[in-house]
Amino acid sequence: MIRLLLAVSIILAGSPAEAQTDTNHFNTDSTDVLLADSTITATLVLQLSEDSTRILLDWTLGDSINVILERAGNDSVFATIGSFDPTINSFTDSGVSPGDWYMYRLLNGDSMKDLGAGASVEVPFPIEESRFFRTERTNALLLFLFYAATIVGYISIAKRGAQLFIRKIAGLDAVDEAVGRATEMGRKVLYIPGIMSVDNIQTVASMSILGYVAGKTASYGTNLEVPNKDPLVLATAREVVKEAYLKAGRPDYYNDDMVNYVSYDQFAFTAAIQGLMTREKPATNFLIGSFYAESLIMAEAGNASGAIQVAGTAELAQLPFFVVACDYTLIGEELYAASAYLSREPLILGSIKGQDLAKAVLVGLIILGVILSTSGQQWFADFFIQR
Amino acid sequence: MRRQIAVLLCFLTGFFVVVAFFIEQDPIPDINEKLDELLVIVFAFALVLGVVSFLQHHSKKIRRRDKGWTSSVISISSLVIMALLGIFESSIRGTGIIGDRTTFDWLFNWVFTPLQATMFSLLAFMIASAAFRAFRIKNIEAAVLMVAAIIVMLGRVSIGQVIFPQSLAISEWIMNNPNLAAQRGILIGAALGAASMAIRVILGIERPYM
Amino acid sequence: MKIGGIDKRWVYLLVAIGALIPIIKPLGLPVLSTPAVEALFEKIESLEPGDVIMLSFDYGPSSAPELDPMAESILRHCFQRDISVVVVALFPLGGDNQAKIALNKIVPEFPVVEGEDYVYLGYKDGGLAVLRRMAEDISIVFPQDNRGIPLEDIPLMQRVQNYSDTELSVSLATGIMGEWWAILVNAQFGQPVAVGATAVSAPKYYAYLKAGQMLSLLGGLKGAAEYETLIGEHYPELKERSQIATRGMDVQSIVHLIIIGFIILGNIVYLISRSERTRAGGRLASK
Amino acid sequence: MAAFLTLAIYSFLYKDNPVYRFAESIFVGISLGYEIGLVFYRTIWPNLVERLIANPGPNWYLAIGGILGLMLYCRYIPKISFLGKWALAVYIGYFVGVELMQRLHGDVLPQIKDTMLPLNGPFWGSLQNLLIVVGVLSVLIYFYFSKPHTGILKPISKVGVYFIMICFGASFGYTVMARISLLIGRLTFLVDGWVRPMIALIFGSS
Repeated sequence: MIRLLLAVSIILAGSPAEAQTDTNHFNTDSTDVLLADSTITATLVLQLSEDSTRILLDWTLGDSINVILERAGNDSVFATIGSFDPTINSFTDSGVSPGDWYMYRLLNGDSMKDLGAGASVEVPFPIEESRFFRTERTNALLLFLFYAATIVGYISIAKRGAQLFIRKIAGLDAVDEAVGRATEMGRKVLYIPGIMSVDNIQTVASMSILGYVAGKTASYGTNLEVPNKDPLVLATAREVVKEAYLKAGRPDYYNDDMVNYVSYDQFAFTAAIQGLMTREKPATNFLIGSFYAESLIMAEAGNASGAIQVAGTAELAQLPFFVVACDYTLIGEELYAASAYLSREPLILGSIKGQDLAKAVLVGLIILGVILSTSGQQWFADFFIQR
Repeated sequence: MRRQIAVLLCFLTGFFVVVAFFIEQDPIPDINEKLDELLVIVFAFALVLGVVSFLQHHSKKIRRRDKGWTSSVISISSLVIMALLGIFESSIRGTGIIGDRTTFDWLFNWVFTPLQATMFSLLAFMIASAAFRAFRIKNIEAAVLMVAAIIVMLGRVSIGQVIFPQSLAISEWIMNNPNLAAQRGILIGAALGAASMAIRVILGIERPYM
Repeated sequence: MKIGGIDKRWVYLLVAIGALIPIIKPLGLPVLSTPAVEALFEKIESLEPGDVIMLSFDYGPSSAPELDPMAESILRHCFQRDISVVVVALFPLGGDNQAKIALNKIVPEFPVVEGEDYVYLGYKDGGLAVLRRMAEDISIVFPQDNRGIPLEDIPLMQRVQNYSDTELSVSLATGIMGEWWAILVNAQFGQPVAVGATAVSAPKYYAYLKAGQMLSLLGGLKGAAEYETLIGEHYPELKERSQIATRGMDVQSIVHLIIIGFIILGNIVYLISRSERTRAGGRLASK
Repeated sequence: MAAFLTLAIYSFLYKDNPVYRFAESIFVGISLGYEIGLVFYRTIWPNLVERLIANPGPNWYLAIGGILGLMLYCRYIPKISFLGKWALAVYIGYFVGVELMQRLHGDVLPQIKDTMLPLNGPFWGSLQNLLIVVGVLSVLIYFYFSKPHTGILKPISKVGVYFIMICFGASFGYTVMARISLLIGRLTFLVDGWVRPMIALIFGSS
């Protein structure tokens, strides 16, 4: 990250040609690291070879002295890479690797004082002409193929009518009960699909759950309101709710205003929801999707208004707040399994089964990795992160 | 038929992105980039849907003289004022820097920003009432939750270190060990769940767009 | 609205009072200073009157509550000891404004003259490239100061050409900018660098402090409060004014204690009501 | 004005009231109005209109974005309302694909790698590593859906629950400080920017 920014800022600073080389002369009389020698002027010029495999260094000195060339890498720790007598004034460093950042400086070879000449460069990745496959993503490809295969495999098993078990998830058992409660009390059900757009997969999962909840409110004839922060979620939620009402045979109960728009600002949205929960006192609040700081404000307002609250998110930082302020909370993976659990659709259940199998294999891989790391075999773990 | 086309479109774009993740050969990265750019525009168009819904929602309340309809009048008028100022007067058109010259800037600096900050700061109160209500030793799990919270809270402030000198060290240890492990576990699980969800959507088993 | 027999508005009220009291009148709860902060204080103590330091505003309004108090304390410390300050701003989203706010507040407190005791060079875009150029010649980056006066006409800048003419650089930074000072200005040019960081980024910076690439690290409100305490101990005449972070830490301590107190109280109420219910022969409460 | 709005929001803590409702309504309207200008001048204008006018040749593809955007409006016309679903299908399909690979490549692989910790170092360090490994595995097993949590799974997932509870408690406690900082910011604004000047005004400046 640091290096990336470095590269960017160097490029910002000048033309691409300048971006590759950079020279500095400076004199310092107070340094922590080394005493500086300001009596001799020195300049160091750095040039990157065209194929980005070597760095060519040239220096000029105001006096005939021996010099020591030092290099530092990404860790900024300098180490000597050569010492030279006054007849030599250049050096080619071929031990550089692409993507790394290098700094060079010259020291007076006799007094070991810093001559105040330094230069640095980030070695770019060589541009390969026709690279088809990103080999560094082999691990991701293997994981993807394996994962997709187990899921698709179990889906086809499910298609053939195998009975699939799914364990109890408390938050999801509560959905029917919560909608039923609203019906009895004659109050509305509030469904808040988070604050992120449909480009966030938590929102997509939330749309699935909304479809189920809307189906319930349609068949019970309960009021449903879905206020939105994101306009694309508004569009999506309308399709989902409308479809659910259609399927439940109650298209007459649906109107566009059930799914309405509040504001694009996170806290304006929060202020409106807080007010709505307090004034209209919905019997049931669903807070399902991607939430940030507003999670606790909304959940507390809902709690104060006496609603049953079912929350669900995969945002780690917000989970504690939902857990303390809501009656039921879907934690991370449970959010994504909800559509399977609620719909009991065999195909979706199949994918959950496949997911679990993959998880078991990953647990095995972690244990294997721990054993191998313990016995000094780091290559196995390293395979999981490649650059 | 229309439905199948929607499912097909979803499958094609989703599958394309997965392929594009691995392939560096043109024109795939190029198409991917262009898709990304043009979808930003789709997003911008959606805002009109939001504004229309907003106006409908509030004008309905005003028409029916619903409870609190005056609030709807205020909402609509402040929307119109800010939108007009934003389009004709605003600094976001030019430099993009909110200054202190125009009415738009004034509304931004003295109405919008303080409202945001104040709403955000309500959390300090909410966190106190939530802690007070929820942290009850109902069972061992709840007790574990509470003890972890109290230790970490003590570890964060200087007076906590006066009351309980080890709190800083213990809270750092909690953050870096059991907390890290659980976060990692939740993260891996959630990532797998998300990926499985994504596969279902791409395959058309779940269709959250209809 | 009621929790365990107590209206939760009492909780709100106590939190509000707990936060307001220290803001109105600081309590001066103990703030123990740490070596990481003492290092900067002692460095400035060790300078001679007339020495120059550079102070860079590398943050915006969102980090202001944590970093403003540091800026104010450091400026006070320098002005008190007749140390000259070259102020720059490198953060694009509001660095300029923060620098002006701090200078407008602190300068009137001391008999200092702009251009002689301090100078504000304004904001410059370009991040690392700017840091690099200033090692050669500050006037390449900032040809004139914030008032539009060319640097060669400013007495203070006649003494300062680049880092080597200053004794220390202090960066009050948000995000990555503090790292830039460490890996570039310190590592490459050998300039002593101290960094004031937000509480969020401070842990990341400890590695630089350990490696010696940062002379000192002030982390968040606590770091600022430590610096204020050090100033208050050495210069009692400044103590009254240097209280912003200290009272912030007072608020933190008090409100944390209030919350913990409420948790304990809540449990006592809960346990009593549960034992009463058990005695009455009821089922163990479960919800 | 800012002080009044700040107090208006805080008044909600006592109870819902017309002043809060007023602040809420203004907030909602202004924020959405601001967004309209922002989206127009930051997205529609520079990313679509300007680029199409200036250089339609290489930028033709941006028009597809515009067309997909317009398709969203088709839902107002019953006959072609299905076109809106098509636009959403493309949008969701794309980002679901992005998330799929991001989660697998960016979350699963590195987190798994980081959990493969050696257990043969110094005693204390190894013990901490073991704790992390046990924590990650037990939490993963807690999320196992397709088997009832009986037999060996029961105690393991129970351990997972304890880890999750420590995590939630610690994260909660850790966040308190940041939230109070926000409150300090607002109260300092009120006291220093408003209350103190008022007192000075009334009782004469000191």
